[in-house]
Amino acid sequence: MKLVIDETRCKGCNLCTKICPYKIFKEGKKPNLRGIVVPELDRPERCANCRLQRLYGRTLCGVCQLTCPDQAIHWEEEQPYEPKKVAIEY
Amino acid sequence: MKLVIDETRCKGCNLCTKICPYKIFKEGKKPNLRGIVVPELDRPERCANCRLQRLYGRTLCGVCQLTCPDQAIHWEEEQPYEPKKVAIEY
Amino acid sequence: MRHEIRFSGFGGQGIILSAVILGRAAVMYDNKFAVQTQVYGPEARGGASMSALIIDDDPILFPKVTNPDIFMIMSQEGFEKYGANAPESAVMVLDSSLVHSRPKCTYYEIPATQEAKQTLGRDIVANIVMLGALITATKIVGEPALEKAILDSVPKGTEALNTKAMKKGIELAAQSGSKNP
Amino acid sequence: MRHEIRFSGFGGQGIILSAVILGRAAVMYDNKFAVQTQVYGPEARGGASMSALIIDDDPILFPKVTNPDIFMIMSQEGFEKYGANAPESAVMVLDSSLVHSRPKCTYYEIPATQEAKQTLGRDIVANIVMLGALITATKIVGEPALEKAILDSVPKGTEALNTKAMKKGIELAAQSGSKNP
Amino acid sequence: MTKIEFWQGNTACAEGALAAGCQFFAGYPITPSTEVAEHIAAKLPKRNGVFVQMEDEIASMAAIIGASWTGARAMTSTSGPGFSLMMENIGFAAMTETPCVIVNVQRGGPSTGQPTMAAQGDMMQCRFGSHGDYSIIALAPATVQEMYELTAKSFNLADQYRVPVFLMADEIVGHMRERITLPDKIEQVPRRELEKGVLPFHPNENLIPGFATFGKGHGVHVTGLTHDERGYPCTTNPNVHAHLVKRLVDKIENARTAIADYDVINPDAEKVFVSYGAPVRTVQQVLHDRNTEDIGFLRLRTIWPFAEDALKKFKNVREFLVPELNMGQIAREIERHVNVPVISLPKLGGDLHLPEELEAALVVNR
Amino acid sequence: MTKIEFWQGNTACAEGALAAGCQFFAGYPITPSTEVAEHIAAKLPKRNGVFVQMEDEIASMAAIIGASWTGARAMTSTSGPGFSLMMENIGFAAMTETPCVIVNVQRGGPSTGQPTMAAQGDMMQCRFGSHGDYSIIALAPATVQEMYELTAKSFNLADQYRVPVFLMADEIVGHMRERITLPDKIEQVPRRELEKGVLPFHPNENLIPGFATFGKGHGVHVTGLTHDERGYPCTTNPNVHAHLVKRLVDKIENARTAIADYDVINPDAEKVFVSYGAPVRTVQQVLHDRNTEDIGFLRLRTIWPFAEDALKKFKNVREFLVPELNMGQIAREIERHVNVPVISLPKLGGDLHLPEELEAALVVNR
Amino acid sequence: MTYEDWFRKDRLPHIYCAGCGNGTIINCTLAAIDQMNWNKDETVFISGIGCSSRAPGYIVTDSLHTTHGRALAFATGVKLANPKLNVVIFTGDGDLAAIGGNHFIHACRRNIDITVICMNNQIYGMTGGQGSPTTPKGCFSTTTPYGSAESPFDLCELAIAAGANYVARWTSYHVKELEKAVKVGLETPGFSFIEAMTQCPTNFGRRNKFKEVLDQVEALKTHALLKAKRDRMIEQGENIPDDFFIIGELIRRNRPAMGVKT
Amino acid sequence: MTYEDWFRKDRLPHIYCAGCGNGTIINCTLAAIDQMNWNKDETVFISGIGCSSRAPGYIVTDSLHTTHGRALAFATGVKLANPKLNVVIFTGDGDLAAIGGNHFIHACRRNIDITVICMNNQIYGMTGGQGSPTTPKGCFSTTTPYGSAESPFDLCELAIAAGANYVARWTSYHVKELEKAVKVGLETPGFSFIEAMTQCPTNFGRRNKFKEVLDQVEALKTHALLKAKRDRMIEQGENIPDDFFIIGELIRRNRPAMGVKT
Ligand SMILES: Cc1ncc(C[n+]2csc(CCOP(=O)(O)OP(=O)(O)O)c2C)c(N)n1
Ligand SMILES: Cc1ncc(C[n+]2csc(CCOP(=O)(O)OP(=O)(O)O)c2C)c(N)n1
Ligand code: SF4
Ligand code: SF4
Ligand code: SF4
Ligand code: SF4
Repeated sequence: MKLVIDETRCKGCNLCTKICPYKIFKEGKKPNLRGIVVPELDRPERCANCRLQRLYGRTLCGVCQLTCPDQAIHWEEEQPYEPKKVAIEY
Repeated sequence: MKLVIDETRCKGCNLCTKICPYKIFKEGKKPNLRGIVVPELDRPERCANCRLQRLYGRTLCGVCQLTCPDQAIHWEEEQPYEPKKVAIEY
Repeated sequence: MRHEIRFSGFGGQGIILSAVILGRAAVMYDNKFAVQTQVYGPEARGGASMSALIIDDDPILFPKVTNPDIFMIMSQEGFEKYGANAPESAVMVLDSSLVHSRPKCTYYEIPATQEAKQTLGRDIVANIVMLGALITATKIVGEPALEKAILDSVPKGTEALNTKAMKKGIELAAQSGSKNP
Repeated sequence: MRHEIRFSGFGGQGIILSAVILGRAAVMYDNKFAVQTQVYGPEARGGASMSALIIDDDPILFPKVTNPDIFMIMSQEGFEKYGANAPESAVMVLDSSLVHSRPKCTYYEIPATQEAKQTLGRDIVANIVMLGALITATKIVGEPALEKAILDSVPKGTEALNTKAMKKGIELAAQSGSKNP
Repeated sequence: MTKIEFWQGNTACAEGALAAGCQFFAGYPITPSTEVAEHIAAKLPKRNGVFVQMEDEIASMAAIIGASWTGARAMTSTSGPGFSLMMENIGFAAMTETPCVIVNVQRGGPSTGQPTMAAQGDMMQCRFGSHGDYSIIALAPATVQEMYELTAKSFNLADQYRVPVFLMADEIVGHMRERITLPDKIEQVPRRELEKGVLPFHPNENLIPGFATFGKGHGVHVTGLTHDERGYPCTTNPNVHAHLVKRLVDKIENARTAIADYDVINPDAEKVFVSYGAPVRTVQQVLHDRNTEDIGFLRLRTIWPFAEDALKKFKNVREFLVPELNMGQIAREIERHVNVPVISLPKLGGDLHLPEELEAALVVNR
Repeated sequence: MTKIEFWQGNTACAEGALAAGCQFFAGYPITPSTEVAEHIAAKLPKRNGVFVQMEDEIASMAAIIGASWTGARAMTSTSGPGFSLMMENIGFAAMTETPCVIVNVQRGGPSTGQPTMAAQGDMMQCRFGSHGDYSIIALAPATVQEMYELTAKSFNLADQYRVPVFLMADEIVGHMRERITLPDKIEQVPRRELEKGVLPFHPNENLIPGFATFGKGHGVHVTGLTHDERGYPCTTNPNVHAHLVKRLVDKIENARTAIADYDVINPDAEKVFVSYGAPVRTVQQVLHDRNTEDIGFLRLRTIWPFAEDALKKFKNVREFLVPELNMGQIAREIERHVNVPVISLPKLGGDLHLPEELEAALVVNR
Repeated sequence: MTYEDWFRKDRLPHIYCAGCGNGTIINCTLAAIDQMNWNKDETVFISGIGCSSRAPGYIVTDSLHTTHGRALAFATGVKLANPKLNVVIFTGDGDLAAIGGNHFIHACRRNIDITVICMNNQIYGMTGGQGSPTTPKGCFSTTTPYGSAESPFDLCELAIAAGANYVARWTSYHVKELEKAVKVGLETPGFSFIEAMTQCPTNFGRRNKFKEVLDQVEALKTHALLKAKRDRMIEQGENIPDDFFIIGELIRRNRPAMGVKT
Repeated sequence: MTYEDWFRKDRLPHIYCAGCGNGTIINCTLAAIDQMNWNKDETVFISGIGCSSRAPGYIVTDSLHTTHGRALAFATGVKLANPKLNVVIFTGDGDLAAIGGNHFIHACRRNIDITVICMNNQIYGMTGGQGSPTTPKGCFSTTTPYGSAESPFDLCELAIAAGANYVARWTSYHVKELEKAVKVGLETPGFSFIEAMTQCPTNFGRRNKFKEVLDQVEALKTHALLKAKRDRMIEQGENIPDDFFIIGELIRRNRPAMGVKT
């Protein structure tokens, strides 16, 4: 699973940067073509859902996705599938 | 003070017959010209207000007057004024 | 022939129902045409209630009663408001137990309320007594038609009482006969 | 002479305020006539915002801008939606820090947002920089009139900053001069 | 086998609705229309339909629109004050092309006015009472028989044209009881369901889109905002708006002739009455009493769209006389279409014009 | 000393109200009228007036009527959907002869339609939108200057005629900013207070009763029911009703000429534009650009009562051209009064007619 | 002076049916008002539409008989425009809680300084007996011919939740208590709501097995449960029958109010 | 299937401002609905007018975007005419509680089997920031330029007093809790009301000292007081600050309901 921000939807509100428990979203720096500063992902492999969705067969955490008011965050399948090896940070 | 029913207003609902604590109002028997059966007064001298209004300088009891939905009950001055001599019935 | 009938009395006497029953009798059982109208409104509360009925052999065009030729009057106030001006050519059936005045036209004195209370035990059927008298006095609908219409309209269980009331009215009208002023 | 001016950019840049200030300058301090209009509605959210201004020496009859001859453009989307079709005879002042395209008409490249942020420390005054440039490029209102209108319209305490921004715009326009496609 | 009844107009209205397959009624009591609701409240539950008394007339109008989108034939009934409250949602029904039937048993206005007396004072309101441009259909019954028939017809028109249809009765017709002959069966012309693959607001050649019933998988978005053929809001494009509103008006106005329901009597006359609702009865009486063919009569059952062609059937007309229980509302409309004098014969206060009054108007030389 | 400002139309409206002594404003936000309320919300409290945002438009209309009976000059502002909701209480104001001012900044309808785009689709509604027969006064501003002046004038008319007065603006005039010259002072023509001993609904020779302000000892009963001159309900007497309603209508319609406010330009022309509100500006442009006297122009500021006499000033007219931001609502009214063709030039969708479009209409030969 | 002086005597008798409780409630209200030493010229009665709403027409002061359900919105205009006026509203359950429900809760929320007397007869009287939002479940009316299936409002609960400063409920039987409650309502700054349960013999009683007026008054009396007693019953885990209603002062508080005379 | 499948993707991005919480609340609602195994063809979203009320337009099912304040009246028609349909309403504080207040309390009273999600941003967003009946005292808006002087409604209290079966309040910060509350609401027969406090950076935040979206979300979080905690505080006589609001499930009961699927 791979965390992605859909640049055609994101409006740069930065809510994701606040609510992700792993602090994966960082404020972006440069406006894109639509004039929007999309957040950047900081080591998205740490995301619980990326790592464990396959394992549990359901969406885990998902707070960023639920919170993103613009339906800009989701996960894509990765081929080939590789269980992530990053330890959870406390 | 004299208790009177204004026949031009009374609609014969008989509420007064129910609520007077002294049971002064009795259901009437004959329709008047407007086709209404106005209650009759049974020894109205027993009425607390008739007896005591002058003494206390304010309306006493007055439940029949307040209750009468048709503003048909009131007290008239009597000349000469005579304090009533009927004892309260328990 | 167009007949215009005016009904009046006080609330609770079934003045409107009387008109409806008579209209129903004409339409459903005598194959005539009829239009029934009445006075509505809070102002109609308390005071005299009024209903009107037109019966005709042909379809009725103008639906309002303007020159009634038949009156059924059940209270003094009703008489004063709706019956006092009855033309001489009219016929009036009045409840003599409640109406003190008398009209300038032919009239029938029917002590309907009194009879209803005393003979039939329920003053509520006074209007049915009046209807019986009315058809006797005017032949505006036939007795079988009226009877069926009454039975259609009254509460279950009161059929016998109402039929009796109607018959009583027929009888009273026949007995008393018409009066002229 | 009737001049029609179109302003465009994105929400938050003060596009509408720019038009209002310029109109105010013309009316209140240059004794001209002006009509300002704009695009409203939720559809205006997010996308390009637009405002229009007519300035004339005589009373303005038809109040809508149909053939703008002056453009002030502050975003690429604004350029595409509202500036790309500018006729060759027009004059456009564009924020070169945000608009990548260039029109077919005479234009002035003003790096307003960049200058506002870097030189003046507040990108919010980029539109005032642009206004300064605009009057330099077009002489549509006088500098004193514009300055007064700006001072009427900006929050207390920011007067100096805004005057500086206007002057900066005048300076930038004078420096860069007009370009032709 | 037909059946004779002696019914009140409001009863006939309710029965006409039931005969037409009305499955949903939402209303709020108001004199002189209340008997319609009361009758339906007693009957509809027994036929698996829904009667609901709403908190007000705004909600009643809303509820029948909601019900209509589930595919139900839906109706409300009211009178002046309630009708005024319905105006915003009537506009919504027009904009969203929601079939529904609104009965207005007219009483004396303005305001609370004369609750128990007859009037025809809402004839312009039913056409123009909501904001913006739109068109509707309005019928006016003159007999108890027509209370039944035109109510039933209203449902068919509503479904066919996807438009709110008004039965503009009056207290006289609503409250009087008279003889009525019930037909065996009322023909029901159902709505045309949207075909798969067609956009939900894409009209057919009659300018009417198929109906995307809720629950049938259309996934339709219905909005009172200006919308494109997908049903999506599109509120700043002038063309989309102009196109939509023009279609809403044209689908009704172009069908003027198909919708028109009227009688032309004595078309060669020079003096012609035009009338609808209760005053029809007086005109009929006058014509009957005269027993000649010198007076013409245009008896309207459809009021809106206005049957302007019908006026032209009176080739020799020198004046139109228009008795109405209002200050001359439909007379205004007639004035638009003709070049002869239009004599408004208003009557306010609840009484019907007397035959004598119309006779008198006929002898005036103008 | 006059003062120049560069104001938005809605601001000018609010300032016009304040200048006219408006002491009470109740409203509910709605695009494109909201700025009127917002401006008044900021200003009125500082002048000891009352601004209250009500729960809806029905309540807003109710509140200004209530306030008016305490003697206050009272106003509300709204747009289409809110206007539709006000209809019942507008009828109450008409029936009770309550002075009040209602601003409608018109947007595209029907229904929610185009909230941010201009229209003139409520012109018939403001005349006929409530049930029953009544009359009102409606003005239409074409400039920001007129937003100010006609708002102020509305208060005087409301007080003088005891009637709801409508300022029928449109989104273009409401939202644009333009130069405006403020007069030193706005003349206020106050209501005529009821004299002691006169019945509260007994009219003077102009058919207008004195106003029995609450709190001044008149002990007046005000009701939307049909009432006699004492103000007491009297709902089943046809004469009382007919008399009252006729007076309500006549007091306005008889004053048609006094109320009328219009300009007649080039009265000898054969082709004549009739226009009000924003489209006036296009007509002005066309006339200005042609710079000839061959085209006439009737520029209306008063819409209702309709200034039918003004049409007669064009002696040589062969056709009237009526550009409106609706499907031809006032064109309908003109058709009633003239025997020459009335060419409706409707424009829907929010854009103003372009000068070219009107030019094109002029060259068509009919 | 007595409360009888507040009646517009030329309009009596009023239009109410024989035995209708509305007249009783007007008496109690005027009796309370008469104790307030209010100037008649500075007192305004306002109402909507319904039998109950006809009350202001029988009172000598300025009065405003408005549109159905809107009395409180009109009253808001009157009171805010001239806080010197004492404003009292008569309304019915249909007027207040069906069509007028929104103005009711908003007037409570604003806590505007007026007093509202609701004559709750649990039916639409004026239009001939349709169900109202306070018609008890199972009761008959012309629009609930099979018994009302909807749950009724508790108007006092609603007023409290919406923010009214004073809320009390009595009946047309409890004339003295009602008079007193109205008086406290008049005295309390902010929104005061007094619900008076009352009989409509014509339209409620007749359809719901109350043959005589007296029967319905008796039922009001026997189904009324004093708040204090209710609280005691709850404490003791006793069961309160469904068809009982609570009477007494239900709240009295001091939230910020609008339109208070200064 | 995930809740994303419920979006009408051709209409995204939606018209909401950057940082507007409405999008979050739609996510939570659809996530709850996605767990209900509802057929899309049998689900209808209904709304009135406002930013919040635009939500149904972004969802693939049948949807009805009605007139301002009237969503619940329309919904009553839909649900009673066809109880098989699952009916969910999106509304705003202005839509529901200002103009729509009457339909709100009546839908609660009837306890009609629908679920209402109110996006309470304490302001009129769509029209540019006027005060609403939930604007807290003292807060600024374009129509309360000197700070709101009126007291706000507690919408949940109102819903409870009016008769709703299920009432809960959360915020746009509490996404998981909100999702769960909506789910319980959907499952509960009768009227379910879920109030979601949310940020309107454009019109509320900007005027009330919230410079950034994040500040307003933070404020929602810090002013939200769990019901259980509130109860504890009351028990211990602790003072609950005026500007706090209660979150959690506020009622869940089983009054008779209307329009329940059979
Ligand atoms: C807008 C509107 N709808 C309906 C009516 C009809 N109407 C008059 S009174 C009334 C009900 C009154 O009930 P309630 O308030 O309980 O008063 P009551 O007559 O029982 O005292 C209704 C529905 C109306 N006048 N106006
Ligand atoms: C009858 C009517 N009145 C007013 C409006 C204008 N209007 C549109 S949305 C809105 C307020 C919406 O506020 P809220 O429900 O809180 O939604 P938000 O936009 O804040 O999400 C108003 C007043 C309208 N559309 N219709
Ligand atoms: S929450 Fe969504 S819209 Fe906001 S910045 Fe993050 S990805 Fe973009
Ligand atoms: S209570 Fe009044 S109206 Fe009723 S019977 Fe007694 S006196 Fe008559
Ligand atoms: S109908 Fe009922 S409420 Fe109305 S006056 Fe008669 S008894 Fe009273
Ligand atoms: S105005 Fe407020 S509620 Fe509306 S979309 Fe913007 S942030 Fe959201």
